[in-house]
Amino acid sequence: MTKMTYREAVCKALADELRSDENVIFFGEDVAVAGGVFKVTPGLYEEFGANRVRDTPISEQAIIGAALGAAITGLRPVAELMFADFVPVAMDQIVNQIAKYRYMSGGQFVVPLTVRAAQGSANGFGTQHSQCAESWLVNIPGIKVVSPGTPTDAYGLLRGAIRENNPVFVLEHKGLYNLSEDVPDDTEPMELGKAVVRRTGKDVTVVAIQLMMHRSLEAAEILAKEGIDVEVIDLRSMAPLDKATILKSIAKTNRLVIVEESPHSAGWGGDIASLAADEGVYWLEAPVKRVNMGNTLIAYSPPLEDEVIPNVSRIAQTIRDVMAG
Amino acid sequence: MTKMTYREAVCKALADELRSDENVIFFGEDVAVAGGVFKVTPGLYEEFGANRVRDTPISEQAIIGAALGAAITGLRPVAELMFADFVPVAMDQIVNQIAKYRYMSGGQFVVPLTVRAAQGSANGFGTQHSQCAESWLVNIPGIKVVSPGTPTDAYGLLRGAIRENNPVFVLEHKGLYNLSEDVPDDTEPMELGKAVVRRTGKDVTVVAIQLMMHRSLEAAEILAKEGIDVEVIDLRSMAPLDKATILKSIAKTNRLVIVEESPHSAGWGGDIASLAADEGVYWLEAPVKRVNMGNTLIAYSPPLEDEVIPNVSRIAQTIRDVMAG
Amino acid sequence: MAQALEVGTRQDILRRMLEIRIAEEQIQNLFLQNLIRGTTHLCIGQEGSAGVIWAMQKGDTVTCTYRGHGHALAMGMPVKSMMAEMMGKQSGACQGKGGSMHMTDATIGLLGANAIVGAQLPIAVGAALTYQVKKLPHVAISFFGEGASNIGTFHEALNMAAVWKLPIVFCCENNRYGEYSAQDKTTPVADIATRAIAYNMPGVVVDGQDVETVHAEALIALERARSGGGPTLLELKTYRYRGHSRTDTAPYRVAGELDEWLKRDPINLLKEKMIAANQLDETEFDEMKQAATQLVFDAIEWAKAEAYPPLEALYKDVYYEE
Amino acid sequence: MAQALEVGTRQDILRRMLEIRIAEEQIQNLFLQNLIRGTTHLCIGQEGSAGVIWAMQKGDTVTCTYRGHGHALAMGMPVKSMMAEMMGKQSGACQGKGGSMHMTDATIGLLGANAIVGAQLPIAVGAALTYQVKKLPHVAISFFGEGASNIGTFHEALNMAAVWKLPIVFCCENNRYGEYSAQDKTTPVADIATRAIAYNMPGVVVDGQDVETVHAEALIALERARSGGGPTLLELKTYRYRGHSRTDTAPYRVAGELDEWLKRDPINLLKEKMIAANQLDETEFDEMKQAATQLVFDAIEWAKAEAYPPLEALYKDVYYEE
Ligand SMILES: Cc1ncc(C[n+]2csc(CCOP(=O)(O)OP(=O)(O)O)c2C)c(N)n1
Ligand SMILES: Cc1ncc(C[n+]2csc(CCOP(=O)(O)OP(=O)(O)O)c2C)c(N)n1
Ligand SMILES: [Mg+2]
Ligand SMILES: [Mg+2]
Repeated sequence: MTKMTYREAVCKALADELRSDENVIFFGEDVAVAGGVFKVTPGLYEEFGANRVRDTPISEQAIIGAALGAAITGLRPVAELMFADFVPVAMDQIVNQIAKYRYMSGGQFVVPLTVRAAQGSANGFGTQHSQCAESWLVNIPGIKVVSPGTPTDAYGLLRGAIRENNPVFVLEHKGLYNLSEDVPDDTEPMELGKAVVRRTGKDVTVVAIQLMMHRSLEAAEILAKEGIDVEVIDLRSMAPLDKATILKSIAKTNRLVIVEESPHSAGWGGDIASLAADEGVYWLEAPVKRVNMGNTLIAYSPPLEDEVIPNVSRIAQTIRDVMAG
Repeated sequence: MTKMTYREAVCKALADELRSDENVIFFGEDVAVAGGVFKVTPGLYEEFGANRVRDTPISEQAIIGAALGAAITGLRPVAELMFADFVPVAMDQIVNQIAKYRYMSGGQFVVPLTVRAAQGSANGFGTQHSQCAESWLVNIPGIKVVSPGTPTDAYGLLRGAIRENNPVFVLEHKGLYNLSEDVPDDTEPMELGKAVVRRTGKDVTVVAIQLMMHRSLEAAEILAKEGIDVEVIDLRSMAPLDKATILKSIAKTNRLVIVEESPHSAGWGGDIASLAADEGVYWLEAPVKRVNMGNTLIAYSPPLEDEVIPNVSRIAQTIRDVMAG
Repeated sequence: MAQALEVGTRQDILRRMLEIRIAEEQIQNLFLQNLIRGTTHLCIGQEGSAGVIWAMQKGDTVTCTYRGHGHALAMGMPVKSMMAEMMGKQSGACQGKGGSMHMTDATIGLLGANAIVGAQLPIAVGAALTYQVKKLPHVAISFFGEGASNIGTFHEALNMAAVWKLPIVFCCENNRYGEYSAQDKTTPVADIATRAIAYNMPGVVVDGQDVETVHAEALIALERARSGGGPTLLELKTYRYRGHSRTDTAPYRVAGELDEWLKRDPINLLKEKMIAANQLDETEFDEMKQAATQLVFDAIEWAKAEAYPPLEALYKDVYYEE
Repeated sequence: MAQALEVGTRQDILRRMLEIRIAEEQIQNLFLQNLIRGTTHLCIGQEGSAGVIWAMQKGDTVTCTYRGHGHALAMGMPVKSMMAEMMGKQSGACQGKGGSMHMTDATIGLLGANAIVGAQLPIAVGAALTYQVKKLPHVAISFFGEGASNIGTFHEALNMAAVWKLPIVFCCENNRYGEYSAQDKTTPVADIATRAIAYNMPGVVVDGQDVETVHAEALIALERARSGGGPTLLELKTYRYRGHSRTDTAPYRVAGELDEWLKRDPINLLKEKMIAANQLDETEFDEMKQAATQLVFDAIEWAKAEAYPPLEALYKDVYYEE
């Protein structure tokens, strides 16, 4: 066991992969010499050198395009997009290139590339620097998307992503970088696509990730005192989706709440609700509720930002409503 | 009444708005002198001149950015993105700029701009030129999205979009450009946000748009002969969503099928299912099914393309399943 | 060296540059006290850009970046309005919704400060398009950094503006660094102005520390734009004294570089010129500085006492509603 | 004029250019017969680009566009493989999934033909990055049109390649039009090669119709890249004889322009040089043409008889699966 922060876990995963496979390279804006804007990647440049760990110009489209070109010619690139809000800047390379390259060539290429980006609201970064990217990315077959919520997962999922022979987005949450826990020293690269039940309960299923998952766990503790036994599923992988774990839980609890740190319309939570309304419809005993940003944006002003991101009390209240419903 | 094609209806809407408001301008790649790649806009350049109807360089980011800058300084621009597959090329300007400009300035600006793009599978354009854009756009509060399915709607919704004091995407379907019908001569600019029931039925609700709406109507005719009475809702407006019309129908039929011409994950259909599983949960008597592309891509090969886009028989079969379920 | 501006103008500019400098210093303090959340990007050392603003005419407009406090104040944004915005207050320039990176004030022609590198350039192109289409005598100006000259929107914006001969001035503030990267690490040309050749437009390297030179070159570019001569790419050679943002201490700086630039401080340069011309003495300068300090501190105290927006504001202005 | 290639090479190139021309003509026919769906973009008139391909070494790679049939054939894609792909057959280069716009063949170094203007440029940058990181003696080449030089990815790709001194050659085929727009309507510079200045890289205007000149200039650029000298921007001045795509009859052409260009047809130019050098006579040329025609027609007949992919193929290769 080594106690480490989510931030350190990301860096260690990168270092371990750079060490174990010389085809792994890492680049992005100010990730090398300066060790990253979020100070996530210090030391990699020093250990692995300027050839394999590179600072780039401010050119998100070229960053993703170069990762693709490198991936199909024998490297295993990890590209950083810094704030996940910059995902749209490179969106054509994501939607029309990396996701489709293997398919439209009839399987001629493997595309082993990883894109890291930091997402989520973290204390006043404003409208263009606080967004989560899952719902923009999950509608794109051909890429995988993982959203680690703990240091152990940050480590294992990033290593799993780098070893994966497909394009993977690893969305790190800015608000979790300082979270620390004991990470088992033998943590292996994790298989993508597996959710985990963070808290077992029999009354209601809550599906969430990252900061919302932690807040859901807090809400569950509060509700436990009120006699409501909440099961909290941490999806971890947004694509592929671990349908079995979700359905199994709904079959038990007959109630579902989804917590998203993003707008409502066409959010990833819609798919979970859709799954419940399809394969789980006969189990449902209450409305499926989603706690999210609604259809608004993140404002800078402290009380507005604090209000728009689902908080523990809003999550708890929704769970109570569903228990009553 | 004037018989016109969907293509002609789009052009007439543009012409009528250019005529009635000198602040309306129109630009895009080859839309002016050549009249557009899909031959949708011939004659506008000739009538309204090089100042107001412009060909642009191949610069989708600048096209959308320029539309935004023009909109906040007094014009009412209509920008064309040609294939909707190019939406991701300009995605930052869409997600982080036009959608947020009013909000993050505290309401200082109105952003009356319209973006037109042609979407959908149309006989062999391949993986990068056949996609629908709704599910990429609906997760972005701050913009509106309409998807006309008939010549009358193409006319009325585009005029409504141009008059709207918000950014609106008008997604035209390539496969419908040649569809013709009698368009009432007094068709007014339409209010955005209203669905329409294209066929009333009592057994099952089908929600669809554009080509999928037409195919759903065909499926409904087939099923009528089998004694299944299908209600077909044409959403028309993807954002805002006309929840009332959908819920009213589900309350009646107790069954819901959603047909999307796009991948499953985080598709707009998830939201409709989510709405049903929330506000409509006690009405549901069968699983909510979605007919869509699944999580795959559009291939060029004729039989593959024909298979991936939901066809009448797949839609009909799903409705039968839901009636049985 | 550019021709001297008249004394009144010199005084106005000097006063405003002092206000910018002092405001920025206090913004840094407020950030450290957590009265400003998130991030801040200071323009201390780059106040010479005010010369561009002084060359503007009524109706001209600006788009700029997160490092835009100086432009906003130079254009006339009230310090109170800025400080309230910094703290997320209802009476802020953007009703508290924008924050440090998005100082925007349509009433003074400031069409938006952008936090996506390069995104403000095509938006300014759109403003210039309006002026051309409506045959208005206005010019759009877009500020950006040398690092931004490597992103796609820069290229598309300059190209479109050149093809359409739009009334626009592209103003690169080359402060030597983009975040923590020196220009030569990310950019293969020494002068961003060189890139104008790719658009067949004039590109001019300007001493960004001499506000009168800046003013003179901006005037030429604005006049060219206004008279139908199309866009210009101006490159102001300048330097930021502080780190990129937040608490960055700029360990990546070349040793001695800051000291060299401090010798050509834009405020000092103008001050010395005025003293040499008997238009100013040290006492008057101190008074000016004192007044600027007072203005800034008063604004901060006022802003602290202002109210946050009500929670309903969260759902307001996502869309315009009739 | 470039030095003459040796006779065997001249014959090979001439033969291949004929195959390209004839294949493209037949592709147009197949499209009109609806045996090819969607769209086609022909490179008739631009066969001189084969000179770039002939300058390549084993291990070098290419990204190109929807107008990429000529590059694919020049690189050695079997005509059968191409024709089957055109018709969406399982035995096509991309198992029928790509179609006319995406002729791709990793085995010959053709890393992809792209239908998003400009997207192929950063992808080639990535290939060049691999060669540099792994210290391989290969060069990446990216073809694009003059219209593509206005899009953001062009700028970012050239800049990144220049900063990192990557082994890459950017090859602009300037065929005067982007879709229906003449270059001067969308682009403020006459020579795209001028834009190399913005990246401090060599930019060379090349007579694209003389395949030997193209070859010679490409050799220099490839050698520069291979030896660590970094990227080059080549601009081949050329012309497309057909419309942009599908059934476009190119009514926007400047009158007389096509006739002028026809006088400098790349196939004819090489043929005449060879005849002048007593390396070819009309009979031999006709035989060559006949053989090329036969090859193309045989491939088409073969492809027509090939099977479509099974429906399961729809879900295959969305992801790599172990
Ligand atoms: C598209 C995008 N990429 C990256 C960033 C992160 N970022 C913020 S400022 C900055 C450096 C910009 O440098 P420059 O253009 O020189 O402007 P300066 O900050 O020096 O004024 C970067 C990379 C961003 N905000 N947007
Ligand atoms: C991003 C993007 N924008 C627009 C298009 C539509 N389009 C296809 S080809 C083309 C013209 C390209 O011109 P050029 O680069 O000169 O290449 P050429 O076709 O002449 O070979 C355009 C605009 C596209 N495919 N991708
Ligand atoms: Mg800078
Ligand atoms: Mg061209």
